[in-house]
Amino acid sequence: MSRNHFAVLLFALLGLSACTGQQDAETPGTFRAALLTAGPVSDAGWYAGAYEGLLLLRDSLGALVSHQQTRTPAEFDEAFLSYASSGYDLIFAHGFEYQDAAMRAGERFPNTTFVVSGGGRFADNVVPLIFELEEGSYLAGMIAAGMSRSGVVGMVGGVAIPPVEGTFLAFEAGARTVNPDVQVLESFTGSWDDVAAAKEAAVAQLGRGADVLIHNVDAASFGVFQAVRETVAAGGTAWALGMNRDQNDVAPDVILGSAVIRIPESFLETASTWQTGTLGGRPIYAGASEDVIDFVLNPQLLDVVPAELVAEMTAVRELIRAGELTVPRVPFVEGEPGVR
Amino acid sequence: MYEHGGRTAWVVGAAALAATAVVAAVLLWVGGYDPARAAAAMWSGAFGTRGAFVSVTLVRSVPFLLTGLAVAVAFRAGVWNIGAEGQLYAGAIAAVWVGIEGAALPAWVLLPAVLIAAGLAGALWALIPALMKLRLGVGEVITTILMNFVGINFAAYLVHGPLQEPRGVFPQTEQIADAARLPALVPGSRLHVGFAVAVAMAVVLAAVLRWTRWGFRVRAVGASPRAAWAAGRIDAGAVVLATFLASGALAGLAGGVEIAGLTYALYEGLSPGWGYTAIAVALLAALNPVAVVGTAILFGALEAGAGAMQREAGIPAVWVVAVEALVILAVLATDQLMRTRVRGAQTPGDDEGNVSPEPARA
Amino acid sequence: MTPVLASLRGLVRRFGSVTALAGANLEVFGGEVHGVLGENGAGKSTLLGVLGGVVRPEEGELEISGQPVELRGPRDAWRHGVGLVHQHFTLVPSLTVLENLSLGRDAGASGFALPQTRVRPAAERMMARTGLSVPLDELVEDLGVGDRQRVEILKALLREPPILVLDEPTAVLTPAEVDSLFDLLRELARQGRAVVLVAHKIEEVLAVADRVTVLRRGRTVLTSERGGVDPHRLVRAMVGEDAATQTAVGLGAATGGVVGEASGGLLAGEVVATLDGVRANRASGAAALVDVSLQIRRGEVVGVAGVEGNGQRELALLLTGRLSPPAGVATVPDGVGFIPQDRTVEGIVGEFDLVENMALALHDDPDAGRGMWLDWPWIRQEAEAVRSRFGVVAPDVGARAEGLSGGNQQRLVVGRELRRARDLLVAENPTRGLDVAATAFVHAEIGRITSVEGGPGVVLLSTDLDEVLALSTRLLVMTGGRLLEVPEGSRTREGIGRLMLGGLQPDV
Amino acid sequence: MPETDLVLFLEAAVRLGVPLALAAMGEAITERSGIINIGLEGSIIGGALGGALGALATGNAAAGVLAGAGAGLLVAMVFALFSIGLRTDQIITGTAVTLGGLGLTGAVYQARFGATGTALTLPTLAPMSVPGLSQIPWIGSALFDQAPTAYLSYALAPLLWYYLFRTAWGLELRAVGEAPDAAQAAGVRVRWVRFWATLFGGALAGLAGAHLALAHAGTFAENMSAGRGFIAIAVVVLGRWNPLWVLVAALLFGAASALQFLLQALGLDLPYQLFLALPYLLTLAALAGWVGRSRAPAALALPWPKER
Repeated sequence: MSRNHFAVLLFALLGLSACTGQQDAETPGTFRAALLTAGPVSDAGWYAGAYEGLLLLRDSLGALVSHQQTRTPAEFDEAFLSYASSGYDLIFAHGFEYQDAAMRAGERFPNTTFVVSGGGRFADNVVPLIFELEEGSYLAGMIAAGMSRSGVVGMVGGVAIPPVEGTFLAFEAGARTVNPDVQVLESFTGSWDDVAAAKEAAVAQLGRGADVLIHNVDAASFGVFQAVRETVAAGGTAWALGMNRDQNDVAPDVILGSAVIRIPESFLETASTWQTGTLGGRPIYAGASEDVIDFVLNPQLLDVVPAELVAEMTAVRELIRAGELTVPRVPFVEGEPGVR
Repeated sequence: MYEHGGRTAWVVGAAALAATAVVAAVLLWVGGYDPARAAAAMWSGAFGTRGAFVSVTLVRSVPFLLTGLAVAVAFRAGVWNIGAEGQLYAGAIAAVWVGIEGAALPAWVLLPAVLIAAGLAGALWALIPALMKLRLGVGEVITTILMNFVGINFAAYLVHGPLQEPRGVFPQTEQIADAARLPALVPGSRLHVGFAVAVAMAVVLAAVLRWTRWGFRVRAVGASPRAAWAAGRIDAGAVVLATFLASGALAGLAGGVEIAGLTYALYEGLSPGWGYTAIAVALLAALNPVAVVGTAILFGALEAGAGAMQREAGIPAVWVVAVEALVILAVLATDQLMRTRVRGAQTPGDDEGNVSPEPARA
Repeated sequence: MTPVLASLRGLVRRFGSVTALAGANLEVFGGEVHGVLGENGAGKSTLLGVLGGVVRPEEGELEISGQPVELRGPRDAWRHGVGLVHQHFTLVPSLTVLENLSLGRDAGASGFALPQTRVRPAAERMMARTGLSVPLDELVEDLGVGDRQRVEILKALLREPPILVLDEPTAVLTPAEVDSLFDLLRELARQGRAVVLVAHKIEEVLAVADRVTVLRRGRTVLTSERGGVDPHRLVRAMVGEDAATQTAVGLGAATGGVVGEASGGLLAGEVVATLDGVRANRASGAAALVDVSLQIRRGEVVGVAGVEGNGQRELALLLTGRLSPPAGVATVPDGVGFIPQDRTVEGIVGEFDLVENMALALHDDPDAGRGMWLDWPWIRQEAEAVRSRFGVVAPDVGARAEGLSGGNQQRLVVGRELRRARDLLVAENPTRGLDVAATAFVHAEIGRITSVEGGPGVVLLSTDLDEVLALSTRLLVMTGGRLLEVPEGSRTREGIGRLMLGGLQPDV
Repeated sequence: MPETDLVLFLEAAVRLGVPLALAAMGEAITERSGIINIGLEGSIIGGALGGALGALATGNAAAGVLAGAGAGLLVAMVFALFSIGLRTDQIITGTAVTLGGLGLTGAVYQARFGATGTALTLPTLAPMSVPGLSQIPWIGSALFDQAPTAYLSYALAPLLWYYLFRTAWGLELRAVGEAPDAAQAAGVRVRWVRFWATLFGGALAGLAGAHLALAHAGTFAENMSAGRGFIAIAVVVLGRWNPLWVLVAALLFGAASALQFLLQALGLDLPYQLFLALPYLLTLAALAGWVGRSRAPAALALPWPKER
């Protein structure tokens, strides 16, 4: 019986490969870059930014690029191995979860460089790329507290991973600079794509009096905006804030502004550094000073935000850019203060 | 048990597969991708090189194999354990806990302890639906599915809470001790001893089912609970309980082997649903443990090929998933058509043309 | 002459290597009851299946009311006016009797109507008219075999089909019910309908049929007016001229006579099983056995007669140790053989081969292996022994049991259980559905084991009065969950029948 | 709990329960015919995408809902053709259909809106307030100030109950699921009944998906069905294959989900993963408590006819 199933399998694969074509001939000297994501790149958010970065490497640096979406931790090693052993030079692993596997792969493939977004460990060829989105969400917190009439603001997250917890921590800190008594609600839905759950989490917070909501639920963020929109439609007052990318045009009627990561530009910068041979041995911090992180106000709603609040926020942004203000974040990179 | 064979069966099978290949190719072509490159990538990723086969296909087959065995043994006894996924998580949790806490122990103690703990935890996870079935009469199909969700969320809770790595930042556990890791089976490859363990389990299970009194009782209860009770004086409850626990242990072992052989730490989303795919693995193998080895490798190859389709042919994950679904449907249809043709020619019924009823499944 | 309502000519149908029909013919007139006789495997049920749309013939023609038709399913058959009462039950166990009676009736035409409200009065009228009484609101799964058979017959009668086909309807009915069913069939015939009746018992067929058709090996070998045949001619037609003399012994049982003398004169041996003040309940909680006491000794055949569902089942389960009594004491031996009444469900595992079915009885036998391991070669020998000694017709012991004919399945079960019955054999309707030769064989085996020194005691629970009368050394009647001893003077069909009527309602 | 919190909680419970109710009532009908459609998730996500595309194309949310039902039906048809037509194993077929549904919707979405996706704004079905009833204290707004799809689910429960238990068609359906051979012998077209029951279940699952996209979220995202197909299958059991109880069970499930959001918003610092497990634990407890010995249709998941 098993023999026959094997035969079925062989049949299937032979059938598929009957009209096999050849792979692209390798152009010698071409630089190869790969991207690993743990979620779909069609999320119009965190992973989409990385994919755009990969395409930017292709278009700007002429890199040969490839992408794989992994589904389980067991695939991490396999993907690294496959890419590294087929000659990829630079592998972007877009998520902290890749770090252990990247360290193992780094040891095995010294000629390949591994960049782990949000990673916490590093080696000569393993580089954590730390997006300091906290700086953007700190500014978002200021706007939130300034715009809140109720003194209650809310945060809706997908899964409580360090990048999310960090942005929420900074959001709360930013809010307190404007209103020390502000009350901050926090909910997690356990999912990055369950829009309905994100909406219900937002509705529950709105019901508790929150009137400005920020999210970090990636593809499900629309649920938060929808909840705010419905509140407004029902005669209430509420605002939302975008995260990860400039979401101001997603719901231009309710989004005051967005905390933005310019992932593509950051990838390009990292790749350029790699080409100069100076990448490695230390983490890369990509924040406001590197112009990777920003907070972008929604031009369509500029008139509803008090000018003083905008001015205050802009001033703090300049301080952060200048490195004169350190935004609180969850430290997680080896060697950082507070990390064992 | 059924038999394949005959020329018609092959013609039917080839036709079904050809049709699927055409459908898949057209789909990819409509989507703007090169079907030939996709097929080539799929082949090379699964079988193209020794490295691909050993380090990817076989490695991927291990969780399918162990969970497939778990499902096969349960289904053989008429226990519809859809809960391999949750039991796998339970095993992974136990394995990682023992693997970290037992760091002081030598490998020859720690490694078996890790695997045994995983098996026990899986069995324990299965005990709840087993008792609900036997004591309260609640069908196991639904309780095991529910236990899956509980297990997945419980693992998520643990990696955010009690078992989180010492820095308390990343939602994952600490890595298990070196002594708790499964060594490589083929030097220089990623294939770990877990594969050998899994194959050994398949052989043991096949032998138990065929040659032991307990295995016979399992088969009898699964084939006809009424006859097992009336003619065999078999205590179906005891058989169901033991089989349920054995099934849970195998699924738990799958989680333990995944931790000790590959990931070395527990993460959220450790399994992409192996426990569900395992049902397909087991049923395609007609619940025969030795055949499960083959179907598990088939699914391993499918997954390996799917990864390569993304990497080498630039086909997005969503397309790859759709093609995977098509391949499963094709294999299913082929398998079914072969059985039908062959059986159709031999169907005896009784001499009155009547066919005896089959025991209910759910 | 009355019109030909159905005509089947030259039918051929094979199931794998088995040829069920090899050119069978049947012609049925309006206004007649037509009996169909044949050995097990002669093709009776297949022939009826063709008429009922269940079986599609490979060759041959089928005409109904003079029109050639092709029946693609039971639905087509109903549409052409053929109502088939199956031999195996085609009821939905989890539905009520009324729902089963309503099923498929007027299907589609009035889908959103409340069918039950219209069917109930019709069902009640039909019950009154036929004397077949069933509880309309109980679930079929809670009914005994007899009630289920009544539901099957009612289901077909309710649709008042021009052609009514009944496949062995009488096996589980009481004598009185058989009589009233036959009265009804004759009345239906008088109305111009055609009734086709399959039975094993020649006397039954002769009692009701106007004409008789005999099948042998898939062929029609005889069709005759009732007046033109006698039982011996029919038997010869059924089994073939050569075999007729050999099975003459079986004829007695088949025609209701008594085979030889029951071995009642033998001294019964030691007590092997004792029930003392035993009670038992059904799954529903109703009392099934009320204060039953019984002793069984080696060498005796204790016959238990009674209408289905009066506690026989529970008695059998108690005696075989498959049920422990909630009250009272049951002492039963280890070496118990059990011939359950529904062999396809309880006696064998269809998808197992003969060896594995043998192992069903032997898997916990110390001889069948060492420690946890099973000794398959030894079990295979045992299976071979049963196959050859009991004449189980199968290609080899590796054949799946579901491929055997009913009679051969029963031989397998009987052979296996006789081997196991060192102390006690409990048999529930062991010959139900068996043909003449197989019945004779089972009867002979029961007689053989009880006449051997140190042989087991036998408890024979049967609804077939002739069988109990013929075989028992001690005769009991089970009614309303109680066991009644049959006095010596009442050992007749009528006497037992009176005792059986003593308590038809076991649920108190 | 203050009154507003309770009202908000009940509203959320109904909103979260309605898609489950729609999908589970359809699956209850499918399962009553003896077919277990694990591919329900595929129908839901198909309905969500179909609904989104339909609404975008017509600019009309109601037309989108119809398109969603149609898409769910199409996905179920694939399942039916394989499992009923070819008699393939229902569990594997359903698994493959779920995979294929999730994959193909993603592929179509990316083909239509670009590889990196877009935050899609869809025309939505506005809640309709039922005059009078929505003024009932506590439960009024929760039950009677909802999207039209919610009222559809309230209406379907008694209708389907009547169909199942009071009509000849329903009797046939149940007979087919319990004993297909017996049903066939009584003249019922078993495969026909099963085919339509499966398509009906798919259409309702598609409605559930369309509800998610058009009445709840106002957008489409890949995988937005988020396992609701599997939960719906659990709801069917919890509701004992009876549409009325299925509706109640779905609302209870919705309540259990709503509870976690309420408790989080109340600021209770409990691990949210445990809240996520709450609906499943409650269902387990309910099964242990009262569903107990209720039985699945006897022929569920068995290919028919057994031999061919």
